[in-house]
Amino acid sequence: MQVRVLYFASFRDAVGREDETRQVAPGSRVRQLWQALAADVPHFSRFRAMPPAAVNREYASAETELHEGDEVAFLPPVAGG
Amino acid sequence: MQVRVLYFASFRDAVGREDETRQVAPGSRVRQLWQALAADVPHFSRFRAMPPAAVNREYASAETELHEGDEVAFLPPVAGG
Amino acid sequence: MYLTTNPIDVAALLNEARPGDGAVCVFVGVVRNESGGRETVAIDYEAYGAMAESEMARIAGALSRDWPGVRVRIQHRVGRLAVGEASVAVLATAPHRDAAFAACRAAIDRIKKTVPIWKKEISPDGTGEWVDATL
Amino acid sequence: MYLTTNPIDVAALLNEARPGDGAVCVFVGVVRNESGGRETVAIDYEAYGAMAESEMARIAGALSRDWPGVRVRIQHRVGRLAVGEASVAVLATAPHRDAAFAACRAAIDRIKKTVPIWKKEISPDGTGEWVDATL
Repeated sequence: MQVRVLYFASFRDAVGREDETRQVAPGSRVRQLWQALAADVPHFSRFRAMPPAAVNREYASAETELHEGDEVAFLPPVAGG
Repeated sequence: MQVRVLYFASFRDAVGREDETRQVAPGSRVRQLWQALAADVPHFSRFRAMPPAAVNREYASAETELHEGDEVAFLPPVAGG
Repeated sequence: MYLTTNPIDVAALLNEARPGDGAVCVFVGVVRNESGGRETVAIDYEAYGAMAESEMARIAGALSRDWPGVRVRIQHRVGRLAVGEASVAVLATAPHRDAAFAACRAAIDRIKKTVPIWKKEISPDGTGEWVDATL
Repeated sequence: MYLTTNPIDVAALLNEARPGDGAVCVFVGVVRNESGGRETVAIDYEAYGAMAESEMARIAGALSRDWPGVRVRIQHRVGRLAVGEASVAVLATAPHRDAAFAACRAAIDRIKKTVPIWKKEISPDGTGEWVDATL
Protein backbone atom coordinates (compact mmCIF):
# COMPACT_ATOMS: atom_id res chain seq x y z
CA MET A 1 0.00 0.00 0.00
CA GLN A 2 1.04 3.65 -0.39
CA VAL A 3 1.53 6.47 2.07
CA ARG A 4 2.47 10.09 1.44
CA VAL A 5 5.54 11.34 3.32
CA LEU A 6 6.12 15.05 3.94
CA TYR A 7 9.44 16.72 4.72
CA PHE A 8 9.87 20.09 6.39
CA ALA A 9 12.68 22.51 7.17
CA SER A 10 16.04 20.78 7.71
CA PHE A 11 14.55 17.40 6.78
CA ARG A 12 13.36 18.74 3.46
CA ASP A 13 16.83 20.18 2.82
CA ALA A 14 18.40 16.80 3.66
CA VAL A 15 16.04 14.77 1.48
CA GLY A 16 15.93 17.29 -1.33
CA ARG A 17 12.16 17.15 -1.76
CA GLU A 18 8.99 18.28 0.00
CA ASP A 19 7.10 15.04 -0.23
CA GLU A 20 7.05 11.63 -1.82
CA THR A 21 4.80 8.62 -2.10
CA ARG A 22 6.23 5.48 -0.59
CA GLN A 23 5.27 1.86 -0.80
CA VAL A 24 4.93 0.15 2.59
CA ALA A 25 3.82 -3.37 3.50
CA PRO A 26 0.23 -3.66 4.74
CA GLY A 27 0.16 -3.46 8.53
CA SER A 28 3.35 -1.41 8.64
CA ARG A 29 3.86 0.85 11.62
CA VAL A 30 5.40 4.31 11.80
CA ARG A 31 8.65 2.84 13.09
CA GLN A 32 9.05 0.63 10.03
CA LEU A 33 8.54 3.54 7.68
CA TRP A 34 11.20 5.49 9.55
CA GLN A 35 13.62 2.58 9.31
CA ALA A 36 13.05 2.41 5.57
CA LEU A 37 13.73 6.14 5.23
CA ALA A 38 16.81 5.93 7.44
CA ALA A 39 18.17 3.22 5.15
CA ASP A 40 17.76 5.52 2.14
CA VAL A 41 18.73 8.94 3.48
CA PRO A 42 22.25 9.36 4.91
CA HIS A 43 21.12 12.29 7.11
CA PHE A 44 18.43 10.14 8.73
CA SER A 45 20.69 7.12 9.17
CA ARG A 46 22.70 9.08 11.74
CA PHE A 47 19.70 9.60 14.05
CA ARG A 48 19.89 7.50 17.21
CA ALA A 49 16.14 7.81 17.86
CA MET A 50 13.12 8.26 15.62
CA PRO A 51 12.09 11.92 15.53
CA PRO A 52 8.53 12.91 16.48
CA ALA A 53 6.08 11.72 13.87
CA ALA A 54 2.63 12.79 12.74
CA VAL A 55 0.05 10.69 10.92
CA ASN A 56 -2.72 12.63 9.22
CA ARG A 57 -1.67 15.84 11.00
CA GLU A 58 -1.68 14.43 14.54
CA TYR A 59 1.25 13.33 16.65
CA ALA A 60 1.59 9.57 16.42
CA SER A 61 3.69 7.00 18.22
CA ALA A 62 6.21 4.67 16.61
CA GLU A 63 3.69 1.87 16.99
CA THR A 64 0.86 3.63 15.14
CA GLU A 65 -0.32 1.43 12.29
CA LEU A 66 -0.31 2.97 8.83
CA HIS A 67 -3.15 2.77 6.35
CA GLU A 68 -3.45 3.30 2.61
CA GLY A 69 -3.23 6.99 1.77
CA ASP A 70 -2.01 8.15 5.19
CA GLU A 71 -0.11 11.44 5.33
CA VAL A 72 3.00 10.88 7.41
CA ALA A 73 5.57 13.42 8.54
CA PHE A 74 8.70 13.09 10.63
CA LEU A 75 9.33 16.39 12.32
CA PRO A 76 12.57 18.25 13.02
CA PRO A 77 12.67 19.82 16.50
CA VAL A 78 9.97 22.47 16.40
CA ALA A 79 11.02 26.08 16.92
CA GLY A 80 7.88 28.18 16.68
CA GLY A 81 7.06 31.20 18.75
CA MET B 1 2.85 76.39 61.12
CA GLN B 2 0.61 75.45 58.22
CA VAL B 3 0.28 72.32 56.11
CA ARG B 4 -1.96 71.63 53.16
CA VAL B 5 -4.21 68.58 53.49
CA LEU B 6 -5.68 66.85 50.43
CA TYR B 7 -8.73 64.57 50.36
CA PHE B 8 -9.52 62.03 47.68
CA ALA B 9 -12.39 59.75 46.71
CA SER B 10 -14.44 58.59 49.71
CA PHE B 11 -12.44 60.82 52.06
CA ARG B 12 -13.26 63.89 50.00
CA ASP B 13 -16.92 62.91 50.02
CA ALA B 14 -16.80 62.50 53.81
CA VAL B 15 -15.03 65.79 54.46
CA GLY B 16 -16.92 67.71 51.80
CA ARG B 17 -13.86 69.42 50.35
CA GLU B 18 -10.80 68.60 48.23
CA ASP B 19 -8.23 70.28 50.39
CA GLU B 20 -7.71 72.63 53.27
CA THR B 21 -4.93 74.44 55.06
CA ARG B 22 -4.47 73.40 58.65
CA GLN B 23 -2.55 74.87 61.50
CA VAL B 24 -0.29 72.38 63.31
CA ALA B 25 2.17 72.84 66.13
CA PRO B 26 5.84 73.03 65.09
CA GLY B 27 7.39 69.55 65.30
CA SER B 28 4.05 67.83 64.75
CA ARG B 29 4.09 64.38 63.27
CA VAL B 30 1.72 62.80 60.76
CA ARG B 31 -0.03 60.92 63.56
CA GLN B 32 -0.89 64.12 65.37
CA LEU B 33 -2.38 65.67 62.27
CA TRP B 34 -4.51 62.56 61.80
CA GLN B 35 -5.69 62.74 65.38
CA ALA B 36 -6.72 66.35 64.90
CA LEU B 37 -8.66 65.46 61.75
CA ALA B 38 -10.30 62.48 63.46
CA ALA B 39 -11.51 64.82 66.19
CA ASP B 40 -13.14 67.07 63.57
CA VAL B 41 -14.54 64.62 61.03
CA PRO B 42 -17.09 62.04 62.24
CA HIS B 43 -16.19 59.66 59.41
CA PHE B 44 -12.54 59.67 60.43
CA SER B 45 -13.28 59.29 64.13
CA ARG B 46 -14.55 55.77 63.47
CA PHE B 47 -11.22 54.56 62.03
CA ARG B 48 -9.40 52.20 64.37
CA ALA B 49 -6.05 52.80 62.66
CA MET B 50 -4.57 55.68 60.76
CA PRO B 51 -4.93 55.16 57.01
CA PRO B 52 -1.86 55.24 54.78
CA ALA B 53 -0.45 58.75 54.56
CA ALA B 54 1.65 60.64 52.05
CA VAL B 55 3.79 63.69 52.69
CA ASN B 56 4.81 65.67 49.63
CA ARG B 57 3.58 62.87 47.35
CA GLU B 58 5.52 60.06 49.01
CA TYR B 59 4.27 57.45 51.41
CA ALA B 60 5.12 58.51 54.96
CA SER B 61 4.93 56.86 58.36
CA ALA B 62 2.90 58.07 61.31
CA GLU B 63 6.12 59.34 62.85
CA THR B 64 7.17 61.48 59.92
CA GLU B 65 7.72 65.03 61.10
CA LEU B 66 5.80 67.76 59.32
CA HIS B 67 7.24 71.00 58.05
CA GLU B 68 5.81 74.32 57.03
CA GLY B 69 4.04 74.05 53.68
CA ASP B 70 4.02 70.25 53.51
CA GLU B 71 1.38 68.63 51.32
CA VAL B 72 -0.21 65.85 53.33
CA ALA B 73 -2.77 63.29 52.21
CA PHE B 74 -4.47 60.43 54.02
CA LEU B 75 -5.38 57.82 51.47
CA PRO B 76 -8.47 55.62 51.19
CA PRO B 77 -7.63 52.03 50.19
CA VAL B 78 -6.25 52.32 46.67
CA ALA B 79 -8.13 50.56 43.90
CA GLY B 80 -6.28 51.30 40.69
CA GLY B 81 -5.77 48.87 37.87
CA MET C 1 3.32 60.73 31.75
CA TYR C 2 1.65 57.66 33.14
CA LEU C 3 -1.84 59.06 33.69
CA THR C 4 -4.10 59.95 30.85
CA THR C 5 -7.66 61.14 30.44
CA ASN C 6 -7.73 59.86 26.84
CA PRO C 7 -8.36 56.28 25.72
CA ILE C 8 -5.24 54.17 26.13
CA ASP C 9 -3.60 53.38 22.81
CA VAL C 10 -2.23 49.89 23.38
CA ALA C 11 -1.11 49.58 19.77
CA ALA C 12 1.10 52.63 20.19
CA LEU C 13 2.65 51.07 23.30
CA LEU C 14 3.42 47.93 21.30
CA ASN C 15 5.67 49.88 18.95
CA GLU C 16 8.16 50.37 21.75
CA ALA C 17 10.05 47.10 21.35
CA ARG C 18 13.72 47.48 20.53
CA PRO C 19 15.82 45.30 18.16
CA GLY C 20 17.15 43.14 21.00
CA ASP C 21 13.71 42.50 22.45
CA GLY C 22 12.32 39.12 21.62
CA ALA C 23 9.40 39.16 24.02
CA VAL C 24 6.63 41.61 24.78
CA CYS C 25 4.06 40.97 27.48
CA VAL C 26 1.10 43.32 27.77
CA PHE C 27 -1.54 43.43 30.45
CA VAL C 28 -4.70 45.43 29.90
CA GLY C 29 -7.27 45.98 32.61
CA VAL C 30 -10.76 46.46 31.26
CA VAL C 31 -13.92 47.81 32.92
CA ARG C 32 -16.24 44.87 33.60
CA ASN C 33 -20.03 44.87 33.50
CA GLU C 34 -20.33 43.56 37.04
CA SER C 35 -18.53 43.64 40.34
CA GLY C 36 -19.26 41.27 43.18
CA GLY C 37 -22.58 40.39 41.56
CA ARG C 38 -23.69 44.04 41.14
CA GLU C 39 -24.23 45.35 37.63
CA THR C 40 -21.85 48.12 36.63
CA VAL C 41 -22.28 50.49 33.69
CA ALA C 42 -19.17 52.62 34.17
CA ILE C 43 -16.32 53.34 36.57
CA ASP C 44 -15.03 56.72 37.65
CA TYR C 45 -11.28 56.59 38.18
CA GLU C 46 -9.71 59.30 40.30
CA ALA C 47 -6.03 59.76 41.05
CA TYR C 48 -3.82 61.74 43.36
CA GLY C 49 -2.18 62.82 40.14
CA ALA C 50 1.31 63.95 41.07
CA MET C 51 1.83 61.10 43.52
CA ALA C 52 0.39 58.50 41.14
CA GLU C 53 2.84 59.65 38.48
CA SER C 54 5.81 59.30 40.78
CA GLU C 55 4.66 55.93 42.13
CA MET C 56 4.27 54.51 38.63
CA ALA C 57 7.67 55.90 37.63
CA ARG C 58 9.13 54.24 40.72
CA ILE C 59 7.52 50.88 39.85
CA ALA C 60 8.69 50.97 36.23
CA GLY C 61 12.19 51.99 37.27
CA ALA C 62 12.51 49.33 39.95
CA LEU C 63 11.46 46.55 37.59
CA SER C 64 13.92 47.64 34.92
CA ARG C 65 16.65 47.49 37.54
CA ASP C 66 15.53 44.10 38.89
CA TRP C 67 15.45 42.40 35.47
CA PRO C 68 18.35 43.27 33.14
CA GLY C 69 17.13 44.13 29.67
CA VAL C 70 13.55 44.71 30.80
CA ARG C 71 11.69 47.93 30.10
CA VAL C 72 8.27 48.62 31.55
CA ARG C 73 5.74 51.13 30.26
CA ILE C 74 2.55 51.94 32.17
CA GLN C 75 -0.54 53.92 31.24
CA HIS C 76 -3.44 54.42 33.62
CA ARG C 77 -6.58 56.21 32.61
CA VAL C 78 -8.64 58.49 34.84
CA GLY C 79 -12.15 59.88 34.46
CA ARG C 80 -15.35 58.03 33.60
CA LEU C 81 -14.82 54.78 31.69
CA ALA C 82 -17.55 52.70 30.09
CA VAL C 83 -17.69 48.91 30.22
CA GLY C 84 -15.09 47.46 27.87
CA GLU C 85 -12.73 50.42 28.05
CA ALA C 86 -9.13 49.92 29.16
CA SER C 87 -8.33 51.39 32.56
CA VAL C 88 -4.68 50.39 32.66
CA ALA C 89 -2.08 48.99 30.29
CA VAL C 90 1.31 47.60 31.28
CA LEU C 91 3.87 46.69 28.67
CA ALA C 92 7.07 44.83 29.49
CA THR C 93 9.69 44.20 26.83
CA ALA C 94 12.62 41.87 27.36
CA PRO C 95 15.07 39.71 25.44
CA HIS C 96 13.14 36.58 26.52
CA ARG C 97 9.66 35.74 27.74
CA ASP C 98 10.37 34.74 31.34
CA ALA C 99 11.41 38.26 32.23
CA ALA C 100 8.68 39.87 30.14
CA PHE C 101 5.93 37.90 31.89
CA ALA C 102 7.42 38.32 35.36
CA ALA C 103 7.94 42.07 35.04
CA CYS C 104 4.49 42.64 33.55
CA ARG C 105 2.82 40.66 36.33
CA ALA C 106 4.86 42.35 39.04
CA ALA C 107 4.04 45.77 37.63
CA ILE C 108 0.28 45.36 37.67
CA ASP C 109 0.39 43.78 41.14
CA ARG C 110 2.38 46.72 42.49
CA ILE C 111 0.20 49.27 40.72
CA LYS C 112 -2.88 47.84 42.39
CA LYS C 113 -1.18 47.88 45.77
CA THR C 114 0.49 51.27 45.95
CA VAL C 115 -0.56 53.75 43.26
CA PRO C 116 -3.03 56.29 44.71
CA ILE C 117 -5.93 55.71 42.35
CA TRP C 118 -9.53 55.07 43.38
CA LYS C 119 -12.56 53.88 41.56
CA LYS C 120 -16.25 54.47 41.98
CA GLU C 121 -18.51 51.87 40.41
CA ILE C 122 -21.55 53.37 38.71
CA SER C 123 -24.79 51.36 38.83
CA PRO C 124 -27.48 51.40 36.14
CA ASP C 125 -29.50 53.86 38.31
CA GLY C 126 -26.63 56.34 38.19
CA THR C 127 -25.53 56.00 41.79
CA GLY C 128 -21.91 55.29 42.53
CA GLU C 129 -19.98 53.52 45.23
CA TRP C 130 -16.28 53.81 46.03
CA VAL C 131 -14.54 50.46 45.92
CA ASP C 132 -13.09 49.36 49.25
CA ALA C 133 -14.15 52.62 50.85
CA THR C 134 -15.11 50.89 54.07
CA LEU C 135 -12.17 50.23 56.33
CA MET D 1 -7.08 30.61 11.03
CA TYR D 2 -4.07 30.71 13.32
CA LEU D 3 -1.35 30.99 10.67
CA THR D 4 -0.89 34.10 8.61
CA THR D 5 1.57 35.33 6.05
CA ASN D 6 0.58 38.94 6.77
CA PRO D 7 1.85 41.12 9.62
CA ILE D 8 0.08 40.26 12.87
CA ASP D 9 -2.42 42.94 13.87
CA VAL D 10 -2.19 42.89 17.66
CA ALA D 11 -4.52 45.86 17.99
CA ALA D 12 -7.24 43.93 16.18
CA LEU D 13 -6.76 41.02 18.59
CA LEU D 14 -7.19 43.41 21.51
CA ASN D 15 -10.72 44.25 20.39
CA GLU D 16 -11.81 40.74 21.28
CA ALA D 17 -12.50 41.35 24.97
CA ARG D 18 -16.11 40.76 26.05
CA PRO D 19 -18.11 42.76 28.62
CA GLY D 20 -17.36 40.31 31.44
CA ASP D 21 -13.64 40.34 30.76
CA GLY D 22 -11.65 42.44 33.19
CA ALA D 23 -8.20 41.24 32.20
CA VAL D 24 -6.36 40.83 28.95
CA CYS D 25 -2.85 39.41 28.77
CA VAL D 26 -1.01 39.52 25.47
CA PHE D 27 2.29 37.95 24.58
CA VAL D 28 4.08 38.98 21.41
CA GLY D 29 7.19 37.21 20.16
CA VAL D 30 9.44 39.48 18.14
CA VAL D 31 12.34 38.69 15.82
CA ARG D 32 15.59 39.60 17.58
CA ASN D 33 18.75 40.96 16.01
CA GLU D 34 20.90 38.20 17.47
CA SER D 35 20.68 34.59 18.53
CA GLY D 36 23.28 32.88 20.67
CA GLY D 37 25.70 35.68 19.92
CA ARG D 38 25.24 35.46 16.13
CA GLU D 39 23.85 38.48 14.33
CA THR D 40 20.49 37.86 12.66
CA VAL D 41 18.87 40.05 10.03
CA ALA D 42 15.69 38.01 9.44
CA ILE D 43 14.03 34.71 10.23
CA ASP D 44 12.23 32.41 7.81
CA TYR D 45 9.30 30.72 9.54
CA GLU D 46 7.94 27.56 7.96
CA ALA D 47 4.96 25.54 9.15
CA TYR D 48 3.38 22.19 8.51
CA GLY D 49 0.30 24.28 7.85
CA ALA D 50 -2.66 21.98 8.38
CA MET D 51 -1.14 20.33 11.44
CA ALA D 52 -0.02 23.65 12.93
CA GLU D 53 -3.57 24.96 12.60
CA SER D 54 -5.05 21.98 14.42
CA GLU D 55 -2.37 22.02 17.14
CA MET D 56 -3.00 25.70 17.87
CA ALA D 57 -6.75 25.10 17.89
CA ARG D 58 -6.19 22.26 20.33
CA ILE D 59 -4.04 24.46 22.61
CA ALA D 60 -6.55 27.32 22.62
CA GLY D 61 -9.43 24.94 23.25
CA ALA D 62 -7.71 23.10 26.08
CA LEU D 63 -6.86 26.33 27.90
CA SER D 64 -10.42 27.63 27.61
CA ARG D 65 -11.61 24.38 29.19
CA ASP D 66 -8.96 24.44 31.93
CA TRP D 67 -9.74 28.02 33.05
CA PRO D 68 -13.42 28.93 33.18
CA GLY D 69 -14.11 32.25 31.50
CA VAL D 70 -10.81 32.26 29.64
CA ARG D 71 -10.58 32.67 25.89
CA VAL D 72 -7.32 32.32 24.02
CA ARG D 73 -6.54 33.66 20.56
CA ILE D 74 -3.32 32.79 18.75
CA GLN D 75 -1.75 34.13 15.59
CA HIS D 76 1.53 32.81 14.20
CA ARG D 77 3.18 34.30 11.20
CA VAL D 78 5.07 32.37 8.54
CA GLY D 79 7.42 33.51 5.79
CA ARG D 80 10.41 35.84 6.05
CA LEU D 81 10.26 38.26 8.98
CA ALA D 82 12.63 41.15 9.58
CA VAL D 83 14.08 42.09 12.96
CA GLY D 84 11.39 43.72 15.09
CA GLU D 85 8.47 42.01 13.39
CA ALA D 86 6.04 39.93 15.45
CA SER D 87 6.26 36.20 14.82
CA VAL D 88 3.53 35.16 17.25
CA ALA D 89 0.83 36.81 19.32
CA VAL D 90 -1.17 35.15 22.07
CA LEU D 91 -4.11 36.92 23.65
CA ALA D 92 -5.87 35.58 26.73
CA THR D 93 -8.99 37.28 28.08
CA ALA D 94 -10.48 36.43 31.46
CA PRO D 95 -12.62 37.92 34.20
CA HIS D 96 -9.49 38.42 36.36
CA ARG D 97 -5.77 38.70 35.83
CA ASP D 98 -4.56 35.45 37.43
CA ALA D 99 -6.26 33.37 34.77
CA ALA D 100 -5.32 35.76 31.96
CA PHE D 101 -1.61 35.62 32.82
CA ALA D 102 -1.61 31.85 33.43
CA ALA D 103 -3.43 30.99 30.22
CA CYS D 104 -1.30 33.34 28.13
CA ARG D 105 1.90 31.90 29.53
CA ALA D 106 0.74 28.32 29.14
CA ALA D 107 -0.29 28.99 25.55
CA ILE D 108 3.07 30.31 24.40
CA ASP D 109 4.91 27.54 26.27
CA ARG D 110 2.79 24.87 24.55
CA ILE D 111 3.08 26.54 21.17
CA LYS D 112 6.86 26.42 21.39
CA LYS D 113 6.77 22.79 22.42
CA THR D 114 4.30 21.17 20.04
CA VAL D 115 3.25 23.31 17.07
CA PRO D 116 5.10 22.14 13.92
CA ILE D 117 6.78 25.39 12.98
CA TRP D 118 10.45 25.82 12.22
CA LYS D 119 12.70 28.78 11.83
CA LYS D 120 15.81 29.49 9.85
CA GLU D 121 17.94 32.35 11.08
CA ILE D 122 19.33 34.50 8.29
CA SER D 123 22.80 36.01 8.78
CA PRO D 124 23.99 39.32 7.32
CA ASP D 125 25.76 37.37 4.52
CA GLY D 126 22.43 35.89 3.44
CA THR D 127 23.10 32.35 4.60
CA GLY D 128 20.56 30.66 6.82
CA GLU D 129 20.60 28.03 9.52
CA TRP D 130 17.71 25.99 10.87
CA VAL D 131 17.32 26.41 14.61
CA ASP D 132 17.84 23.19 16.56
CA ALA D 133 18.29 21.28 13.34
CA THR D 134 20.99 19.11 14.86
CA LEU D 135 19.65 16.23 16.92
